[in-house]
Amino acid sequence: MIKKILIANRGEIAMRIMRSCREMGIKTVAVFSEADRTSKHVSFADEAVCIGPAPSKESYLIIDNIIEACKITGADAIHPGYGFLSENASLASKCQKEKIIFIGPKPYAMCKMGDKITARQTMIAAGVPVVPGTKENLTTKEQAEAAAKKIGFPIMVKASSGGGGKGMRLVKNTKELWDAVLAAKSEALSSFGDDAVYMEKYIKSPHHIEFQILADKFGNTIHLCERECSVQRRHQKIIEETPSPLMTPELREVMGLAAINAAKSVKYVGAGTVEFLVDDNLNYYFLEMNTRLQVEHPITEKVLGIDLVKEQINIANGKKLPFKQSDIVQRGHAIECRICAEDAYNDFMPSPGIIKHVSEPKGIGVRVDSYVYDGYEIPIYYDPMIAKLVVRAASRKYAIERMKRVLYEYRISGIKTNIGFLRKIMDIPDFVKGKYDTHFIEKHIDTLLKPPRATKTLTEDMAIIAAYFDYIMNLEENTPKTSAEGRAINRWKEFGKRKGVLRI
Amino acid sequence: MIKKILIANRGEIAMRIMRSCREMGIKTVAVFSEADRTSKHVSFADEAVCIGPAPSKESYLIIDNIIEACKITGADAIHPGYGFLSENASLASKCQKEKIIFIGPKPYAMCKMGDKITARQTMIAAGVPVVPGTKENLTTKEQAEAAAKKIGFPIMVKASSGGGGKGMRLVKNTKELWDAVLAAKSEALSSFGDDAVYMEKYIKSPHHIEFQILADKFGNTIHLCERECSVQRRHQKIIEETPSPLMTPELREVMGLAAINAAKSVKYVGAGTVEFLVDDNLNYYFLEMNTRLQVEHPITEKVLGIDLVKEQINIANGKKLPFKQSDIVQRGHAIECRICAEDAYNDFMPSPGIIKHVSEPKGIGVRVDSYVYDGYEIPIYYDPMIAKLVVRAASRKYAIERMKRVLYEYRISGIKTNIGFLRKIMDIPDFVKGKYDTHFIEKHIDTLLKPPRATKTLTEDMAIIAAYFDYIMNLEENTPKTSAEGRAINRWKEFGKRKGVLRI
Amino acid sequence: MAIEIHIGERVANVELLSIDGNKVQIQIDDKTYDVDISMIEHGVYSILHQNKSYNMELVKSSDDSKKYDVSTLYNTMGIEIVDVHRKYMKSRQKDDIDEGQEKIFTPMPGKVVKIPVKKGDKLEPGQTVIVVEAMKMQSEYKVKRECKIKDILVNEGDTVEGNQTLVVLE
Amino acid sequence: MAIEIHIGERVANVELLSIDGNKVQIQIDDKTYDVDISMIEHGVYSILHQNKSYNMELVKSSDDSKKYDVSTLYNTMGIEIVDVHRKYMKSRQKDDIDEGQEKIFTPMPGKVVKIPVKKGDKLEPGQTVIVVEAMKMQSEYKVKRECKIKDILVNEGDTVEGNQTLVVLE
Repeated sequence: MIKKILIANRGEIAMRIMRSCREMGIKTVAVFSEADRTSKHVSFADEAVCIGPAPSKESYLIIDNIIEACKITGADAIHPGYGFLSENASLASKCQKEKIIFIGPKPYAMCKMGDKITARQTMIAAGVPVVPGTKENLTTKEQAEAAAKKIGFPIMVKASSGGGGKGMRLVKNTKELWDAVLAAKSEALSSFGDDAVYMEKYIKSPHHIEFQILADKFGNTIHLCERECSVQRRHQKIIEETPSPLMTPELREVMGLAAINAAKSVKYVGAGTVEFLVDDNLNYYFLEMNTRLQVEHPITEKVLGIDLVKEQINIANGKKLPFKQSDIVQRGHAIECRICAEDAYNDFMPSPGIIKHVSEPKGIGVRVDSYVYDGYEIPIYYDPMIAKLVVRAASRKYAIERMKRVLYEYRISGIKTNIGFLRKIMDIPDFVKGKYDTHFIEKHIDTLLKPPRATKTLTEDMAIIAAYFDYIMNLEENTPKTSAEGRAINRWKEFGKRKGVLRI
Repeated sequence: MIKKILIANRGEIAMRIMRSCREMGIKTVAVFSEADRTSKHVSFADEAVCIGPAPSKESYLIIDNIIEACKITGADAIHPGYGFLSENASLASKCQKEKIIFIGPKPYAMCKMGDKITARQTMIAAGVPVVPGTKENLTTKEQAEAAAKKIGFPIMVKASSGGGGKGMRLVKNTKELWDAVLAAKSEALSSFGDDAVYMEKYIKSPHHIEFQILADKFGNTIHLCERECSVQRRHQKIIEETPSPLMTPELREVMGLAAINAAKSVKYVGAGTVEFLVDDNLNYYFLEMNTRLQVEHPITEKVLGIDLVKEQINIANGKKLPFKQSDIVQRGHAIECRICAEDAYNDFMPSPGIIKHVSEPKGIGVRVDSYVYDGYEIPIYYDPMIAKLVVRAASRKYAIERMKRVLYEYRISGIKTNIGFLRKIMDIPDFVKGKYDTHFIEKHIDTLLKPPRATKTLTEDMAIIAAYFDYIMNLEENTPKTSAEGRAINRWKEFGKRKGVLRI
Repeated sequence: MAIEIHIGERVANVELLSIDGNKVQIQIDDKTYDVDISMIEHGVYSILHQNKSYNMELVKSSDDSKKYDVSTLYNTMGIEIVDVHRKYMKSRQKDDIDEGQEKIFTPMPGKVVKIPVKKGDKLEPGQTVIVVEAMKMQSEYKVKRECKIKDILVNEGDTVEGNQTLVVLE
Repeated sequence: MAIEIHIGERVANVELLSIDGNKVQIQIDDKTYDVDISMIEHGVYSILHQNKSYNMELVKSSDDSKKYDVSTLYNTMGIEIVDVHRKYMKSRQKDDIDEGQEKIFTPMPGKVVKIPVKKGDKLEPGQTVIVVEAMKMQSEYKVKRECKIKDILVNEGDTVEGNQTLVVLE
């Protein structure tokens, strides 16, 4: 049985994993770069090891340093979270060699799913629908043109090792084809060190829908229903929900079965996610499988009442899945918003800096997974996502109302965030009706980036009054009273007292 | 349709009600006493009206001031929360007269349930089991002795208007009886202005189990399952859970039906709670009905995925219940702990004062309903409960593990709280096994009040190091850098810089 | 004490008329307000005006104690206090509006990943001067007009603060 | 700078040996510690010692800047810094231990609801002197020995602070 887990990650996901470990009575080890000494996951853990300088390439991505940290602390397992080394088969292999439990699938499954051409071939063999296209690396002009003709334009050229939109080209006719292939190859080579590209039919107005998978070591594989992830900006998800507004019980059953088959075809063990593209006619196509926990896993936890990290650890401990497929029934509706330190009005430029004050939403139906606190300085080296805001309510309508409420309740000052941008999405009729695909943000960007409506004079005047008083209070404060914690508590009250009025 | 609700309450319950109002697009009006100007419910509301001086009797309990505040702000409904005027039939009547919607039952139901003898009579007529005893006020010695003989000793003498243990006497034999009746009468008269007392059989090792009721204006009445509230200190609940460890599906069905009958017998409309005593042989007896929202309502919300305040408002708006009895199925297990500003080691003496720093638990499966913040001064005039900590997990075992985790994650400094006391309860084997009744705290008080184990020298040394550095840092800080918000951000970092070392 | 407060394009004259505990009478231009003002959390003020509840979160500019960002639930406003001292300074100040573009700076902290120009280079409009990376995202800074690199104040690999001048043009 | 730090009954001698950024070498009595110390949130220190992570939340006493309550996850310790100045003061201080009981005070703030005695009254052990209410709970304060009321410093209805002297005995 696992007694101590090293979390090879940082930020909110490190915190999230540690919370479940603590509930299970498992000790936790944090690793941190030199930029992360004051990061919350370091003080939250039972133990903490510094694994290198600030840049990820010199710390969080160095396998040897992670293994070394395990040895120093005697950790018997590694949880990789998402990002960083989470889909790195070498880490999984190294763990096998060092007799450390890697909480995730076997290297075999990671390799099969890590390369897109291999994954496509595997899925076709397993009878899982893929986007019509080629199974092999495109090497000659003739081969490419023949394939394109068979598929029909428009088509997408994609890098086999690709991700994040790199090495990808949309091609509308034969004339553009070979140049696009060459351009994609060159980009793929420089980005991933591999120039293999393949071709897929271009799906118009696609929905990005994924299925959560759980599989134990005894061959029991179930799906935990879908997540709708079509609200994307630059191929990055920003809002996810479950159930998908597009889903029908029949489609859920067949897609769920396809996801299970996909997982079984690579002897998958643990928690994983099978991503699909779904078109408006409810045709679905395998896109890729993420062999790790997803950022958006909490919406599944919310509607099923399951702790996925606990299940991952139980599976790693060799336990059987505690539920059957028939036990899995969604209840209510959940939505997640990713809160990022960025300036929506300035091309979504990241906005690192010092958080002056955070006030997080509370009360019924809300879950906040975050790692920032008053006075925390967000480092420039890592992802701009600082929190995940998740709500659940009895219906989709109630869930949207709740998300609006908690977005208004969320206050972060000192840095710019996308909270205002997310609030606006909740008001877009297409979103409210659940009629959206991956082009949603693009389609509504003008409305979303419209400057906030002019402030009323009355509100302006109230702002002026607040600033005026802050200013004169500071003037009157010749000797700032700094308390034990460096805070001047209730200064305004003090101010009232000095004026000879004692507030009770 | 209700457009603006005045919340005739303060603290966490005012916040909780406002959150649901905001989600429904309903404007909120806070009322506050002079001691509550800086209380969170005032700044959270859309509007706020001061209704008098600090003592409740001069503000929160004055019906005319509440009604006046409605008129000033144009509020068309009042939500009374719990405590204060929530079970005051006069407020409900006044509302009727003033054409303000009172979110709660009709005065008729409140009167019927408000007086214990009347409630007993009503229940007996409705066929709901009550504790064997008398239906009338005890007036003569002969009457009392005859009744006691019939019931059998030990018996309890109780005030008809009673509550909170006042006007209550345990009697073991005939010799003590009449003196006890007279003493109870005198106490009842001075406490409640009514000397009516009655007699009940004394139930040994009783469990306090209550059923949540919802009833719409069309006569649809359902129960939302039970809450187990036997962990009590001085007749006050401190931990509640659902499902009850004692409950069986069969018992749930018959008790639920009894609760529905109790509600129907007084033409109940809205959310209410029927409290029962249950003995070890699973005999159950009607205790009383609370004609309002309960403090512990969130555990029901957690296992059913329902927002009770929204349902209350929908019912007040004349909507039909959106679910049938058969839709009501508990999922998982929920526990609530009441966080109080009190000193467990000093006879639970209240500990008002200034909160220096609060850090609330986050992440999976936790809900915090609170109203305090850094720098907030808890007034001395009101209830010491400052927060409700609620968890849900897939099983009772997981829920207890989660509650332990979040109790350790909860940090409040500056005042004393019962958090440490609650943590210890989570380790008591009787609680872990679910084998407890209302004598639980009493039975384990020695273990619970045992001083915390001695700190290890190593931990002491770490504490010394922290204090040492705080001390020398303050010495070195000749010109404290106070930022805009009166905080000296990252002082330690500054300290590091002054020493010539730049942390990246 | 009447002072001038700038909010956006607007210039407001503000005068405190009376104060009684948290109850304050204040004049803004030709309007008189009776409000109840209280500091709740640090930097967060609660104002009650005709029973309406306003929350204002103030963040003082880190390099200018008379400039604030004031946020309501819906909006953020830039506010500047112009007291006698500030007025005097402003009147003395030369017009320092950036005629054309005289320097390149980054609005956000980050790391300099590339400087594809060197001191003395002549540049065309739209040419990239420097590339700065923060949080996995690279931003290219370009010149808007024909110009010459007068000075480069940073090196590749340097970590830079927000609003730091990186390159000076002429 | 070696100083004395009191924790419970224990007196520890503390000396800072070296400091390099957050890395600190410090001697407590005869033990030498190499730790990495950082202030995280205000008043919350994170200490790493041999990879173990310790969190210490400090609350300074409101009336004595050299006294702290230091809390770990499990426990709270009272700590006092005894520097040269404090040592001198301590040596001068007369023994002010309350021989018997010389005054009645309340550990918590509250409202005086009843004073059933008056100045000059002679009291028996266990007799109630004053009743204070806070948060719906009343507490009675009684005398422990036979004594006389020397002075009553508050009236019924007064609001009192924590640790305020209410009644003086003789």
